[in-house]
Amino acid sequence: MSKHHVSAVINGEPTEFLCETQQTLLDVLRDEIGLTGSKEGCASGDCGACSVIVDGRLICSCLMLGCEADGTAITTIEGIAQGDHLHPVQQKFLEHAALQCGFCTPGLIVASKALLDENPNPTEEEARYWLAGNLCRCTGYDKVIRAVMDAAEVMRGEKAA
Amino acid sequence: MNYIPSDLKVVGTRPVRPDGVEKVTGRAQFGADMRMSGMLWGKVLRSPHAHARIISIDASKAEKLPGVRAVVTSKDFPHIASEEAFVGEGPMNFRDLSRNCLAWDKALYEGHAVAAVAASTQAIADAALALIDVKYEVLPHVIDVEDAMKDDAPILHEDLFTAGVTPTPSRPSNIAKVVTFKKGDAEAAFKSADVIVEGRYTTKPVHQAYIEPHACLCSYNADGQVTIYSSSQGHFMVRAYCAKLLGIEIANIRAVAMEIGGGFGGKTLVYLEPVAIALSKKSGRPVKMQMTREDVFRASGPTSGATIEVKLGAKMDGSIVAAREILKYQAGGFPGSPIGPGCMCGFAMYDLPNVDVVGYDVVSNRPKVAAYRAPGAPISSFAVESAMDDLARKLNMDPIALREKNGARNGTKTHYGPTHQNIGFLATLEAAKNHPHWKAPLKPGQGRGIACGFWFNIGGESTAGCHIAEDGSVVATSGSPDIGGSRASIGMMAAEVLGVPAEHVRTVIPDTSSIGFTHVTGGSRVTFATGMAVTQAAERTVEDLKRRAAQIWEIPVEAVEWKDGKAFPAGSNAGAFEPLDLAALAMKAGRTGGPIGFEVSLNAQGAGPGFGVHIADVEVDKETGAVKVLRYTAVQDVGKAIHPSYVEGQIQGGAAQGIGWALNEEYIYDKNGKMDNAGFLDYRVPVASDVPMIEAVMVEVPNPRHPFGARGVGEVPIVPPMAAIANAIRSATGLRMPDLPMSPPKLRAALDAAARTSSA
Amino acid sequence: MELEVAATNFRRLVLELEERFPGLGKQVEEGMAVAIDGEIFQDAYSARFGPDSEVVLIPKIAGG
Amino acid sequence: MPSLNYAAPATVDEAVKLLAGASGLAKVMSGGTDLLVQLRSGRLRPDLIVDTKKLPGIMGIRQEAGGFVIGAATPGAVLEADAALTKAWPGVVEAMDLIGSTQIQGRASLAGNLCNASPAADSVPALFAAAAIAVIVGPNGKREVPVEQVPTGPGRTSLAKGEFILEFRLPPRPPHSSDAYLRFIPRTEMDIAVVGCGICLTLDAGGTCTAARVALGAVAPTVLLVPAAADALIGHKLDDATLARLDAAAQAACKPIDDKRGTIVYRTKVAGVLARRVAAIAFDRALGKTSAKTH
Repeated sequence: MSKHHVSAVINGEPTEFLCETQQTLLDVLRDEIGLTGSKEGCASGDCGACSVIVDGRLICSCLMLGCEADGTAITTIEGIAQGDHLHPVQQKFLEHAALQCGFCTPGLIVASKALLDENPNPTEEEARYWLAGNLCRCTGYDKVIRAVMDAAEVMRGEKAA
Repeated sequence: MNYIPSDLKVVGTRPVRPDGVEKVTGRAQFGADMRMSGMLWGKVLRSPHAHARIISIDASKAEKLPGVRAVVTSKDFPHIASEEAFVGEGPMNFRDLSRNCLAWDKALYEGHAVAAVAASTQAIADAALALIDVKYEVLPHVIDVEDAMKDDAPILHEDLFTAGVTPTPSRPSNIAKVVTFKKGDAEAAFKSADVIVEGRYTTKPVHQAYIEPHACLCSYNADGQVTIYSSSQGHFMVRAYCAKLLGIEIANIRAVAMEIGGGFGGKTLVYLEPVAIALSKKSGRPVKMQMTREDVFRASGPTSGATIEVKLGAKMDGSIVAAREILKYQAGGFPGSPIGPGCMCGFAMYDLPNVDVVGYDVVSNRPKVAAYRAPGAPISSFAVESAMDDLARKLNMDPIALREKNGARNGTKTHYGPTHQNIGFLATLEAAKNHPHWKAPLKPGQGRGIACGFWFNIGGESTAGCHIAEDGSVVATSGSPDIGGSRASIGMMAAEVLGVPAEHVRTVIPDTSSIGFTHVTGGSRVTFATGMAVTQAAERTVEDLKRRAAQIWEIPVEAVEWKDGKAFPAGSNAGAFEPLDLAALAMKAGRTGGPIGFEVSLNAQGAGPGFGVHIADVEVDKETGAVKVLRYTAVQDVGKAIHPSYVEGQIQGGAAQGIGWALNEEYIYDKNGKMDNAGFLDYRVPVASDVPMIEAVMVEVPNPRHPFGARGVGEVPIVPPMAAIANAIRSATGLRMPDLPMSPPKLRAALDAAARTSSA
Repeated sequence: MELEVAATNFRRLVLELEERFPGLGKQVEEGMAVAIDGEIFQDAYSARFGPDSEVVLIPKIAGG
Repeated sequence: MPSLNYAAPATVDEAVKLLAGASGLAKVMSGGTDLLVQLRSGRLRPDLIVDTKKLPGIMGIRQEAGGFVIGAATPGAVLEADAALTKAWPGVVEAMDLIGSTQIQGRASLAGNLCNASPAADSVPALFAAAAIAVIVGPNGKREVPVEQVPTGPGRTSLAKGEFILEFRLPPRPPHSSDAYLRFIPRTEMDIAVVGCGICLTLDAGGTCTAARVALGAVAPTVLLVPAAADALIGHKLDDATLARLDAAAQAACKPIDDKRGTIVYRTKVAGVLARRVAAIAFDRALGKTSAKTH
């Protein structure tokens, strides 16, 4: 079978690409489009390092075929900041030292943004369960959760950035 | 020179790390993120058998598949004799390393690399692997460490004879080495003890489980020059090991340190890079390789599983008079478990008059173990700290008081020889005892445990630089790949010496051709050793800047003072000059001697050991055996925290890994010797909802051998958690759980057995 | 095992051990770290020790 | 190299035609969270993937004839966000919600979970307990079957070539009815159930159980409907004696295996434990005491 021709809006940019059926959205992002911010940690949906938002929903890009992306709007880690203005979640990850090696960080930031878009005022427990699909082996999650809770406060306008 | 804590302006603060923005925006480049024009994809064929002789490998069909550019086997590698050689990093048996990268005559574990292909696409490479015909003679296998020690066990290496015993054995054995430490006369001393506790403990192999699988891109040029882009804990290590394995001159290899997605010891050796170079040489094209998560579990190093026996004898007042430990560590397919540190670390925290320790390094049909955070110590301490808890209960003594009574202090001679100096164990115990957590009330069904941990910390060879740019901004260079934020601490130390804000210094990690040799990032040595190098480089820079100011002002250099990033005349006698800042001095660099900057290479000595005391609260669901960790406090002697957030991060991350080791993580094998849980679904590392906030308490007992008093901090925190949680479970249930992981089925079975005993 | 040695630095210690116990010097040189007065040296050629120094040979320590 | 085809038909007829006419192995994909893992590992080598998500009615939830109709490919996140469904069928929703991570919830569906035919599937015991009906389309038209007739063994279903599930129907709720699902896993999230239990029941005004269905997961080659466990509840109030009978009946129904996730002994005991805990939640919910979800 010839390759699929797919049109999608990626980080606000109308984008077209060709892919084979078995290529996942993650394969396409990394190998065809050159957006290597999404990481492959497991390729089985167990680590969350490849998290992206498709049509408003948080998913693992390793568990979606590239050809399914036709007609969708996709946000990857590269599309979270507005120009040189970091998203509050990104800013708080920096301030709280919520990253060590930084490999799980793109997935965690995308997932955290999706959390706060849906639930602006999560409890610590809600944040922990929402992020349970994002493995981090370096931090023990302590500073990650603090960063997310702090970012939520800023986004609710209860605290200056 | 040593800096006075109260004078510090940068060290001890919490600036944003220099590589932070790259990492939160997805721009940081890790091992798998590199591409080169003409690049091929390399893939590895792995043994499906736990133990098999390789009769033949026929790759002719694979080679004919369109798109396949090269196939390699161990025949494409030089034959290396079995000997421990030094290539900068300390002893390594390069024959074993070579055989681990691509099997020679035998596959020693399921997942052992047998052949590799390079093809134009990943799909073609996968298809090619299926076309390689390997004929195996399947051999009996052995997985468990004590089974492997039996006389009738299948032998992995016909040329392996147990070292460390006399007379030298005449029969090959899976026991590679026996290590013994003796102090005093333990046998006699046990007879004088009022109370004896004994236990037999087991641990399972656990994986470092860094989220980034191993990955590299290698290019072998027609002129024999090689470039390696890979994520590792030491790009100089990668360079040296590849050179040795492939017979290439070291200067012909340039290794570039990509960002590394976690290592914890697991990326201190090579798996893919030599294979990728061989494929690149054969195909004439750059070759990219990356492991799948399954490959990572099946073929890269976990740490040892073990069996440990501990016996402690004490007087009624709590003083321990005799201690014995027997440790049997799995090494995997090749010798080299961390049995040495295992034998040393268990009792290193205590002042014990009579000690017997025997350790065994044992091969079996599992992946070759690699270092994992404080290699060897967590296994040994799980056993010893569990036994200490039992001893405290038997003596009806507070577990912290028992440790204070026997705790090592300055002047304590360890059972392995050296006498402790400038250590902070008692201060750490004191801080734990005074922490509100230790006294907080518990609800019924909950339990609290404490346990301690020790790690030597190491120094070693490091290079770092300090360069003043033309506009007076500062570039610091470090030869150490940055796993957890060391660029921040390196830059901060340079900034402190120069008297400028942390943000004024950019820290980078040059490739192996652009900075002096540096040992791997491991053993908690970077902030200590590379930090010492950058401090000296910055100090030389300051001296040079003072000389230049003196030259400009035409006054003696002794009359120049350096403060807050500027040269001042030292007092009114020196003359009335406007201070010269870095920008002003940089502008005049051409007229005062040329570029400003120094690189310092050193072999750092005097890494002070670190101690940790952890307190864990748990709740046990007695019907399911599930353990919930409710509260966790980790107290640690950190010397001086250069960037406290990243010190806390090391402590929190180590503790969380320990919680996983304690409760759920393990390698599970089926009856054919194949790993049954090679993925994040069933190899269960803690997820965010599994752990509570982990309070990191930093006790600062300065290390006088470091200019800012730093000690290594990364290893210690993984040592205490397993026993801390086991002791908390004992407190909640009355049951001693001697086998890791303390998973729900095991705990429920133990609860049921206890109920049967009490009702009988 | 404890013994008195005449050596005052690591290199001489290795030579002395090799002379007294053939093979041991090489093993110490290549496979062991040395702790002098409690401080562990990975590579100790530069280290000196005095008549009262405690010199201990221990397995080399890597790290994670 | 064998090539893999992909189609995302816009009509049911077209989908059936593609599946029925496929020369090699054709797989239906809804969320793909199991399929893609099997594809990647090489365990499954299909020739054709038919993506059903573009079919009319296969995504979304509607109320019909007093019950609910759930499109077969509707992701878990949509179920969870539906307040009316969550109020009427908290057990079905919480069971679906327990599958995998937030990310998995963005894709995974009831049909995928049922047709993957894992004995440990989380949503399946809840669907069994709920007496859900699967609406199946295929070359011979539409048929409706009770969900418990769909899985026939590990990885096997009763669906014929060319057939797939279009939607699920949940029946109207009598007063004082509710359901609940719990599973046991070693971690708090991200694991496959060691044991799962779904219970759906109806009480009379006095709190006596008048109807019940009990299903267990991961204790046999398929999810089990356990009538003996339901009988232990029917005619009784929630008391210790009832729970003890339920526990015993649940344990008696178990035919588990030893594997990396649990032992025979452990699974059997925990099946009894979960049955008791789930029954308590379902009773409370039916009495209007609580509707709080558990993680």
